[in-house]
Amino acid sequence: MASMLEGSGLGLLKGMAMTFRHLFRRRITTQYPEQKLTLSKRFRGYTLVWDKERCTGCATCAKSCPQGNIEIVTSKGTENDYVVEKFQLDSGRCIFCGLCVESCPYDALFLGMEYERSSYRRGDLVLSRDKLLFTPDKQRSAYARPKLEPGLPRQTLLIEGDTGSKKR
Amino acid sequence: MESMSSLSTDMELKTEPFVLNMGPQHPSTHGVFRMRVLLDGEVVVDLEPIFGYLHRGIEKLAETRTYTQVIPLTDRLLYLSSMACNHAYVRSVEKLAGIHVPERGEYIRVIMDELMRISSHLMAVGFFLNDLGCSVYTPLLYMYREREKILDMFEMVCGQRLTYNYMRVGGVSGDVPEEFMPVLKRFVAEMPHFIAEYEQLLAENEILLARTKGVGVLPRELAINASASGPVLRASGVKWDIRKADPYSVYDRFDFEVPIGQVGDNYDRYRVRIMEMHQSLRILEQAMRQFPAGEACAKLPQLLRPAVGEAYGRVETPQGEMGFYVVSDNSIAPYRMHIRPPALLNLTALKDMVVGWKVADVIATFGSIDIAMGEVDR
Amino acid sequence: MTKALIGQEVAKQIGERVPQSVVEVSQSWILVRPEAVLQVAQFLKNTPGLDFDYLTCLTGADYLDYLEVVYILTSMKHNHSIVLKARCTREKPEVPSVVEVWRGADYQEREAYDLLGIRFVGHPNLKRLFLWEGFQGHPLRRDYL
Amino acid sequence: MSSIAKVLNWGRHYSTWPFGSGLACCAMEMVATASSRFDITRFGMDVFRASPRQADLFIVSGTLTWKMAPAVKMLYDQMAEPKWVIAMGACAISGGTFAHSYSVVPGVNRIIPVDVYVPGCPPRPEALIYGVMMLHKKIDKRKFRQQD
Amino acid sequence: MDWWPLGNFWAHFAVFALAIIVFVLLMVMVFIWFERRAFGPFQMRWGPNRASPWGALQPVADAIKVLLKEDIVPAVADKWVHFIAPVVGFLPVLLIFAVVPFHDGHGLIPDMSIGILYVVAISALSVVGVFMAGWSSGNKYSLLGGMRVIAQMVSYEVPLVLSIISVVLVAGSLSMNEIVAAQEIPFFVLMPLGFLIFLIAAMAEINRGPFDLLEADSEIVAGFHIEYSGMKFAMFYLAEYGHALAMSAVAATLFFGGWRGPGDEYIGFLWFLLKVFFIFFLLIWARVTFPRLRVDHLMGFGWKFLFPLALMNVFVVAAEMIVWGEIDGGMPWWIVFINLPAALVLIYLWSRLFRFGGGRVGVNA
Repeated sequence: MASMLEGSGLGLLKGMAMTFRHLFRRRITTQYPEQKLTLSKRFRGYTLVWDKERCTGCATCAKSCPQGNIEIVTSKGTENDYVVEKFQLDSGRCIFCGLCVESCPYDALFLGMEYERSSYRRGDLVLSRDKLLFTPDKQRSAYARPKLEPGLPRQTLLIEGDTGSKKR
Repeated sequence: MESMSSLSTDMELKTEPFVLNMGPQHPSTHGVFRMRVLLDGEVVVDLEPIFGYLHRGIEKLAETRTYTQVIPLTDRLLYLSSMACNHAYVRSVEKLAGIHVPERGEYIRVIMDELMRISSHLMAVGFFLNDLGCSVYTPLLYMYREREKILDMFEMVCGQRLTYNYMRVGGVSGDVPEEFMPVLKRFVAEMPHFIAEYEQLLAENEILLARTKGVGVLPRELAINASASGPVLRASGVKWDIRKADPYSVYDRFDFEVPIGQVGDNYDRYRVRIMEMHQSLRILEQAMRQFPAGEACAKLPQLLRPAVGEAYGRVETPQGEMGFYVVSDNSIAPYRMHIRPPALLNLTALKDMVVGWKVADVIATFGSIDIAMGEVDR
Repeated sequence: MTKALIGQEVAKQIGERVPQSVVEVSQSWILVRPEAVLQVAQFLKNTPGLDFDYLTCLTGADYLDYLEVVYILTSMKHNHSIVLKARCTREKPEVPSVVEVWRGADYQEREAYDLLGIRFVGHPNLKRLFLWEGFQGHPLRRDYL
Repeated sequence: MSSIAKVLNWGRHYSTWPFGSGLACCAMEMVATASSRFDITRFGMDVFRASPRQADLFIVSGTLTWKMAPAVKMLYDQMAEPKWVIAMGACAISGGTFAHSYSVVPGVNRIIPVDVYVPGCPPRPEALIYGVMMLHKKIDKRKFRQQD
Repeated sequence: MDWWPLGNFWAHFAVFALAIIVFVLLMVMVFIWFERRAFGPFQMRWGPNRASPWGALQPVADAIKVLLKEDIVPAVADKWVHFIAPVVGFLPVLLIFAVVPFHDGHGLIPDMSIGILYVVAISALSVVGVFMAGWSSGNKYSLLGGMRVIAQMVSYEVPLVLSIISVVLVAGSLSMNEIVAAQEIPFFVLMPLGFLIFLIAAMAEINRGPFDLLEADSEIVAGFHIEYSGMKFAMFYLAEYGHALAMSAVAATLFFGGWRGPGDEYIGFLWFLLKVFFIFFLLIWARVTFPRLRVDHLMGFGWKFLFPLALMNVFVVAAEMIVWGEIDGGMPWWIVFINLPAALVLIYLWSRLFRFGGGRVGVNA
């Protein structure tokens, strides 16, 4: 039967029936500014979070960065340690691969969860020490830090028909 | 008689061919590809592809980076199937350094590869339909819906949607989270239904059949001779899939088939992709069942120093055979890294496929090859 | 599983048909004289039992003293592979083109010419592939900065 | 600001037609932004114009190479005033991970003026939409006889 | 009631001309909004919804923006032709509405005795503007688009006219108003094949849906209007949707009984609008679903499929008219039961004979 009707426009009608069915389906759109997706727990956000207390200034992160994007300057401290004078990330060049976070031996570096980081000026994308500094209100990603994973909200999944939550 | 014949040749309508520059910025060159097409009316007389508008020097950059730092670069090759590129690279480095990957790591890689294959084929078919002229992108948007579901899963394991940087030499960067497996199970269960829907939309569509059947034929011999690979080679009737021919990872443990086409036209290439999605789902199902416990990554020093030597590791990416030829000089960075580009070589025979067809067929044929400029130009 | 042929065995066969072409042999690869590449390629492709109908990968590498061209060949019929190499000097980086044997070599040879400066003699259209005309130097050479 | 300018800016705000130009990886996320899940059409940007003449917004999505640079400059010049540029992703902003390469333009702002920088590699669709909303804010402040 | 100007022809002319221009401009905006919103549910998204509630002012924003954009004339363009082309493209669209009856006997000249002939003649003019645009831009893509549109127009005018002839046969008049008056049974029920042919040919005529070869985004970038910006581009945009509106209106008049409908006689205009929207929805639906035809398929489809079918349709209808045309009291319902199966059988049989495909041309490079 199918072969007999092949080429007689039935395929076109089938296609139209398929698109017509979609008229009655739920829209999957996340209305972004009002409605937001909860990101993955391991989300690699477009900033770093740097824990000053834990950092020893070993610069492993700077060495592991593929494009040498982390600038870290240390000086000899009072005791047998180093003081980090400058810790700077050019987020306009960073590709957020997470290698720095993975390589940090003291768990002092985290990826952030932020992505709303556009700017009008190129210079604003260079994040200095203060902007990267860890404060309790900053959300840290659990990428390469599995300990943080339980504390983070569940990711929004499209497969569950979820289109994100209104206003965090 | 002589005067008659000369008269008739004079009467023939002479048309003058003209050169049309398609690209580097053209809506359907999938990036910045340029074709210099010689047209006679709408008929293609000659075609010369011009590459390099996205040549980023990845091979040179790789020489200045450690073995781990190269992985983010490989993400940006075939950006529609980054996981597979990661896999190709780490496989060649593992071959070079003689590293054994834990079983769980291998399974995770296979799952990621197959998800990537589904996602990439969805995009290939979607953009192909776009090139055929679905003017408001409906099939593409439907396929994007399924792709988003896969991207959700990728985001879950590695936190990114496009450039995953997930695989590491010796395994993967992090074990899959607990919630991953249920989602995958649900996806594998639901996906055949959606593929059936695409079939309904596309498989019998007369316009699609007319536009694709017999168009852009790549004969079997030429396909082999021109080093085509992946769906392009298989659509021409060659049963050659590296997952079967040269099984890597744990692919020898799965039961799946290699779909092939008969003619090697645009329609076959599209069919092969649809059928491969089914096979990928089969592999995923088996991988879920066999999924072992254990470590996801081997314990390795942070800086690799493979012994002097060279290795060529290859995997079957959704676009075809991708290989990395890596030469080591016992330093922390590869001495030389060459990428065997599947899409660039699939384009070798583009001219033979389109000469004599219309402008619209150039676009369609080009779309059916499914390239990503990041890897064509590197 | 693709079988990697033993270099010595294949080299022996090559030596019979194309004498004095093989320079060095190892377990996994065969190094041939650059002038003999085309004959060897034809031999490898057309000999029954070898049937290397598929050029998997063609690339080059700069080892400062010499430039090396690497051909990774596969036979789809027998599912085996071999690596063929040829070395040329930096002063006269010339290797015969194998486009007439495998068309898949077309873009790969152009790429090697573009990035490494190896001239493939007999290539129908040996132009820069990626970089533009007028680009100075060949970036993948080790001394290019 | 005069009320004429307000009306004009309102029109431009809600009808910023992007130019359907994709350079590299980021183009995929740009298409994802236009796809059903993120649906940039809600902002009136549903017409991805194929011709630069009819576009208002040039989203430079991906790595710009020196070989491509003249073409991008030309496309920008072909766009009709008023026009805006978003540099999407690390490669467009600064060359990103390819910044040291011999063939990559380290930052698209060396070729054409950029209005909004959206970091990320590639930026999530939401991040791009956020960048677009920042551009909208910029458009809203435009003066009537502004030349840029 | 001397002040009421409708008695005076010129006053009537002025009022209705203005009304039609306003109507067309407004409806085009509504159509643009309707289409963009309609894509939403088809594609599981929302469509424009930021500019005022439901994005209702979206077309207004588009208009404001596009009118104040820079106007670029390429250096190689033929300046005068480039300038006039949008006007030539848009004007015929407006003119079509002169004979469309919006309500019983209301319109500019709804009972023009050659109404439908006028529609066919005028609507074909629009293509001249498109070709002028394609040619004068001095761009190869636009030239290709322009050439395509001429071929398309020539091929699809024939089945369009033939399907209209079947309507005229049944109605017994060329006047639009009388055609509506003749539709005791809407003609799309009576002549499903005629309606189908008309719809497809009209789709090709207005260059939408699967027939949008002249601006084929994926092939020839933006086709004929690739070099147009600002206000001139807006004119083409307007012409495209205006033409869609015109063809929907003509289809509603010819096949759906125009202003006829149950209910109070004063709501005839609303019925008309509803039918116009329904037909436009069909156009959107086709556009959402189908890939584009190739240029030689388009010609083949027009000449080898639609043209013979339209001819046969005319024969069938004419035969029915000869046999039953004398019956008083309008058309008998049971003709439907002949025409519908006849349509299906004809389509099926002809699709057996007609095959797409091929298209490779031997070239010696």
